[in-house]
Amino acid sequence: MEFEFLIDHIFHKVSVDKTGNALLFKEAGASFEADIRSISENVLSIIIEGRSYSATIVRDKDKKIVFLNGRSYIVEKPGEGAKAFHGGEERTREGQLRITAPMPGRVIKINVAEGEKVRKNQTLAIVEAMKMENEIKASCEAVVKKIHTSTGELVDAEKLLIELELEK
Amino acid sequence: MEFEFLIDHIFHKVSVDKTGNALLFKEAGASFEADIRSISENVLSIIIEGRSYSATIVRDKDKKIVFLNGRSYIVEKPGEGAKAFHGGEERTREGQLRITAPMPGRVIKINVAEGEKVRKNQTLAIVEAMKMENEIKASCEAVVKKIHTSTGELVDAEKLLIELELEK
Amino acid sequence: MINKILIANRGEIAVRIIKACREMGIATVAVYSEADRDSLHVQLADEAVLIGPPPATDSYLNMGRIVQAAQAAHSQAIHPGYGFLAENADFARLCEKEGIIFIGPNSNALELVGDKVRARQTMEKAGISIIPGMKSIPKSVAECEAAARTIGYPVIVKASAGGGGKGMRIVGEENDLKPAVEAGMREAKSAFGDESVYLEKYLEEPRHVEFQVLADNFGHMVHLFERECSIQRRHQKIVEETPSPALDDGLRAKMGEAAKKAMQAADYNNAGTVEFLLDRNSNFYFLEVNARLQVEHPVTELVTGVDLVRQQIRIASGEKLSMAQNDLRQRGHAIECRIYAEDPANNFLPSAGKILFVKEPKGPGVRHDGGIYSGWDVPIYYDPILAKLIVWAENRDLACRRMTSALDDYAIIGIHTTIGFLKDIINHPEFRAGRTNTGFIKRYFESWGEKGKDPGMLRPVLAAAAFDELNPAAHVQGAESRPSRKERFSPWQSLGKWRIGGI
Amino acid sequence: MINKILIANRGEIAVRIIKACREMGIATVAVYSEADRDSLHVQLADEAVLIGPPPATDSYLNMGRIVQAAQAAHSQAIHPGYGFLAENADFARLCEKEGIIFIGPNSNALELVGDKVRARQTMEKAGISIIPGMKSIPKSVAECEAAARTIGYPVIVKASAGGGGKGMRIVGEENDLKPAVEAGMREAKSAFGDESVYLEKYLEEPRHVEFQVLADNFGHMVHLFERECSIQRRHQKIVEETPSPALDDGLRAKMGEAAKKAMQAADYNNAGTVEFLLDRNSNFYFLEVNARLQVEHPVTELVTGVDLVRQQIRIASGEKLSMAQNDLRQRGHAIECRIYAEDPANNFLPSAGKILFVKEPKGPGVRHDGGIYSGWDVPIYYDPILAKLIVWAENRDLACRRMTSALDDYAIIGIHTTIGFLKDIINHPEFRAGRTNTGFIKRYFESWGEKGKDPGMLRPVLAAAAFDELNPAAHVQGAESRPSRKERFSPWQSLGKWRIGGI
Repeated sequence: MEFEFLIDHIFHKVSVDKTGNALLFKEAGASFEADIRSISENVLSIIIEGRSYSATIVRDKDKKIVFLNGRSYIVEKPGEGAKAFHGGEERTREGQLRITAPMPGRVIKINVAEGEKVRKNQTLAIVEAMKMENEIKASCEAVVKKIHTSTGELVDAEKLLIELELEK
Repeated sequence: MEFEFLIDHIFHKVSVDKTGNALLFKEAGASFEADIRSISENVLSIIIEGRSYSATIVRDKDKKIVFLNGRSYIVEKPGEGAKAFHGGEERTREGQLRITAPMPGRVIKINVAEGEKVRKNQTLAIVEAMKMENEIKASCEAVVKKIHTSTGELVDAEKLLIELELEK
Repeated sequence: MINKILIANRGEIAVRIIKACREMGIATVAVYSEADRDSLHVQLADEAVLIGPPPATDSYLNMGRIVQAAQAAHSQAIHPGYGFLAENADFARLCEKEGIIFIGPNSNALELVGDKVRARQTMEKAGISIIPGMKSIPKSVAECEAAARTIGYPVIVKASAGGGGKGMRIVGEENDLKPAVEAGMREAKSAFGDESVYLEKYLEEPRHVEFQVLADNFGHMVHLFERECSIQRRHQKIVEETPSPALDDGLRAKMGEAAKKAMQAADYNNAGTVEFLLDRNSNFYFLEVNARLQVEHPVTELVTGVDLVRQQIRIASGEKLSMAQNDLRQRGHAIECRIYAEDPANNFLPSAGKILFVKEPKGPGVRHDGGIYSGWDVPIYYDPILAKLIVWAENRDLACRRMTSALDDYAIIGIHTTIGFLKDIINHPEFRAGRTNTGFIKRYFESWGEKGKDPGMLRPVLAAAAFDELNPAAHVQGAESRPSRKERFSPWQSLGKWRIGGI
Repeated sequence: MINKILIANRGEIAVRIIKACREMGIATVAVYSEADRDSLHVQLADEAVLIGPPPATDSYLNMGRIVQAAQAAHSQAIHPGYGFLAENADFARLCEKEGIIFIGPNSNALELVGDKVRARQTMEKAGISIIPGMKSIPKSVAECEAAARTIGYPVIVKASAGGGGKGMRIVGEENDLKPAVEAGMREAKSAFGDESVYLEKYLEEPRHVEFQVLADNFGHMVHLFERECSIQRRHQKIVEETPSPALDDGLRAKMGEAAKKAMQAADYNNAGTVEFLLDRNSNFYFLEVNARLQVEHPVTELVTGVDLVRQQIRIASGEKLSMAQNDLRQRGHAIECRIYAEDPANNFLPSAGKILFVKEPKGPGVRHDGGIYSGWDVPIYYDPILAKLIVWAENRDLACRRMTSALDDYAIIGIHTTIGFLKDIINHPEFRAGRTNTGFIKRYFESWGEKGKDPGMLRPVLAAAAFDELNPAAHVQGAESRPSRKERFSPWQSLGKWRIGGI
């Protein structure tokens, strides 16, 4: 049986076979035996060459998160690799900047008007979440093309807030 | 919707209906509203008339165990109520006593032989589990009819060990 | 004796107070907003009362609703926790008026120390050194500008009410003053319901050392030694410890006496903390009084063996302080790490959302004060603190090792948290050497990213992933079912169907 | 310094030792029998070695396999925990011979105190009062009968090796002596690999008070005060606490000095405990030395602030004791409850099987040392101890309240445990008054049944049951799937199928 995984975005191909009381894994030309037990829905006990690992595994939509020795590893299938989008801004081909909400929150102030020129690092809007204000800034000089939100609105992460047009 | 339950072997019939944001329960002529949330697979948060309860619920084959405020409650469906069998002895109609293992363990000594007369409280056999010896005793005078086990055998709970025949 | 307490708070601190009450045989009433029906404090309290919609101003800051809930439930007392109404003198006064015991200082003391400007005046009069700054609340931005010129930049904007870094802004030059004052006012308003701010000289890289004080209603007072809280980000404490590596017994005694003097000057009762800034030459300046139970109270509890919540309740019940200053000793070392729902690799953006899985650290000397669980949806409306991990050990080095080990065991999956960041702080050589100050994070952790992963872990990770794929059951129980779990658990759909079927 | 330790044990104590090692930066090697592949200690150690089939005689008591495992893993030291080989002088000697550090006393001291008969002789010579009894191991039952007649009934049969109530039998009259001696020998053989037993006068209803001692390899020794362990069932301790309600400072100092004198007489090093019986007139008698870390060590740790496992490792590494007797103080009160897999309502029958669900208590002052988890199958082969619940609080009354609250929070579903029984002990008026002795359980808890349930809970239980029925998902995830979970998680079936399908 063969599997292909992206582990923290790096491609790995592994084959698995039964051998004695363990599983035989082959990856990148090397092979190793693992004695694996399902301890609970979220915990696996793995012994490889006498070393013991307790892995916590959590399944989320299109990926698995494996927590091991204080670190999380993201396991995805090739092709399904979702982009890690944190919100912010996105530059389109047409020379526009789409400013989106970086996290779920409430728009508490819009500092600019449509048609207004903005300079680099100027604060465009303020989004509050968990009692902290977060300033949304322009990354370069531009003109405010359209405002897609209003003061007081509850927004989700990645919600389009403001469109800017770059100076040509 | 109506449900019938045995709670710790006592019969209860309850009807459930939706009311506003809660569920309306009717039982034994009285009714109460409960605001119930599923917190996880095993935990329910229940608010009844302002009182808050955190119930742990575990499903086992034919019953549910509800753990609440330091106590467990066994919930069964009428008719399915499994007997709480702890092993021990069972008197048959034919005047025989069936001595069974009280728990899983290992038979470490058989103190009697077939055909032997035994007195009340005489030790018939010793079963060891978890490093403790447990003496299996006769509850009355009888004759050993048949021994169904041997020294060293690993036995499950309720395994027949010895048959006795009552003195007539 | 009090036999029922309403806890006017949420999250880990509400859970902490509920546990203390339970052990004292006191019934508890939780209050909750519509965003908190599933929160842990609601589950653990004996009673629970819905007090309003999600925004704190409509719920946890709504004095009328809270007092009404206390009266309806026949609570003799309200514990305000920290934040929200904890340092609101109007609320304390309202409780006093309604005959409800407010578990905290009397409203006069609260008003005095809660007004940071008046507090500074009082302390200066009592002979305690204070940091140069404004001595009254400014009426206008222009007034701030004038004061800032006198004090000299950099200055710091501070909310007169409350604490916890909310409303604070450091300003290096006059151009930035107006927006900073305005932002500070908005944050202060939203956090404490009071928009007053003032300016103070900004001291660079001092240590933040505070003293815990307990005072009963009969004039008896003790201090429970210091907490060093220098590890701060945006004026928010994130790691606290006691004893402070910067104090020797002489300085400790001197600062402890100053703390008690400050509290006496304010006619203070119940639990409170006197915050000082300590410079490199062991000069210390009064900063402010935190007139409440503090987030970091557990480190003091572990080192002194005194349960501060219990003491608060005893004092509020009118009992005399049962300990004298000489009875108190520091034993061993305790460290607290605050676990926030923030993304430390992405400018500490708040990270609300569903916690898919929590694995809490445990073991000897490990304490976890938390308000979280697997499956809980962290709301966007409140402070991002999720939990506190506190360790005690025989000395500072062992406490650091225990903390590292506990952080390694701590998994919160589904949202971003500060766990990895905290681990790197605890293991930083300057932290391990005890050389901490309020500039520590800015200096060493300005742009933080998670360290490279251990390549030795690739094999077990691959093995775990493949094994999980081999196991079809995992997919039924996990992935696909999870997003819709809540819906599937809802009885409405089912009930709907049955009613159509007719019963 | 030691950098890798093999733990020759299982269950909660192996887990406890692994945690201590991790914090000290020491790698750990677990050993396990075929019945323990899924046990917690195997999951938590850095390395794990299978040492044999389930019966302890073939695995955890197999000295050769254990030493071999230590050598193969390059462990410099072995920690034996308690039970199994912990007090086996042959094993300590084998380790010494193979150049492996045995974390415990030197083999000569171990042999002396481990042989309870020789130990009694030594203590008598050193001027410590002992209980009347046999002064050599009997060669025959006849010899026992003669000795019992001299001592006078009731007598107690005791295993010369080991402790923990294994092999003990009280005998009231001569008719019962032979079977009791034989049963004691069998149990002793199976528990410690040594069938020697002897007789002692049975004192009625004394208190069991023991003193913890630490001694380094350079003749420095301290005691860490007492533990009161009078609450016993069949000579098995089930509740332990410190300080003892029976000692005042004078008696405490006197017994502490006697304990140190006893250990000096035995030329003892590392951690050990001197057990005394204390009668109503404050006379105390040497009972025996427990030459190991004890099950109840956590109460001492919580009250003195000393980590005993760490001290054991330091001493074994050749470090000097870093504390003097005068540095040690008792602070507050600690209680431990042992959680056994036994059915207290049914003559304490062992209760092996699958634990369907565990909810561990937690909170400030609550420590849980456990080797269990939801879904674990408790094997029939070993001691029924599942976990220990330990609380610390400012005084005894608060510790009792905290323990009650923690026991109320503690759910182990699927097997029988002693939780409900322990709750009733802690809340018994005689226990609360501190009037405990070794006859306590027999006197007040001879036939115990769970108390009536709270009728106020009927509504929430009904609501929970009905809600669960309304939710079809629960059944997919729970009931039907559970018994077959392990099978479904097994990769063999799946692999089989794929291989048939051809890859």
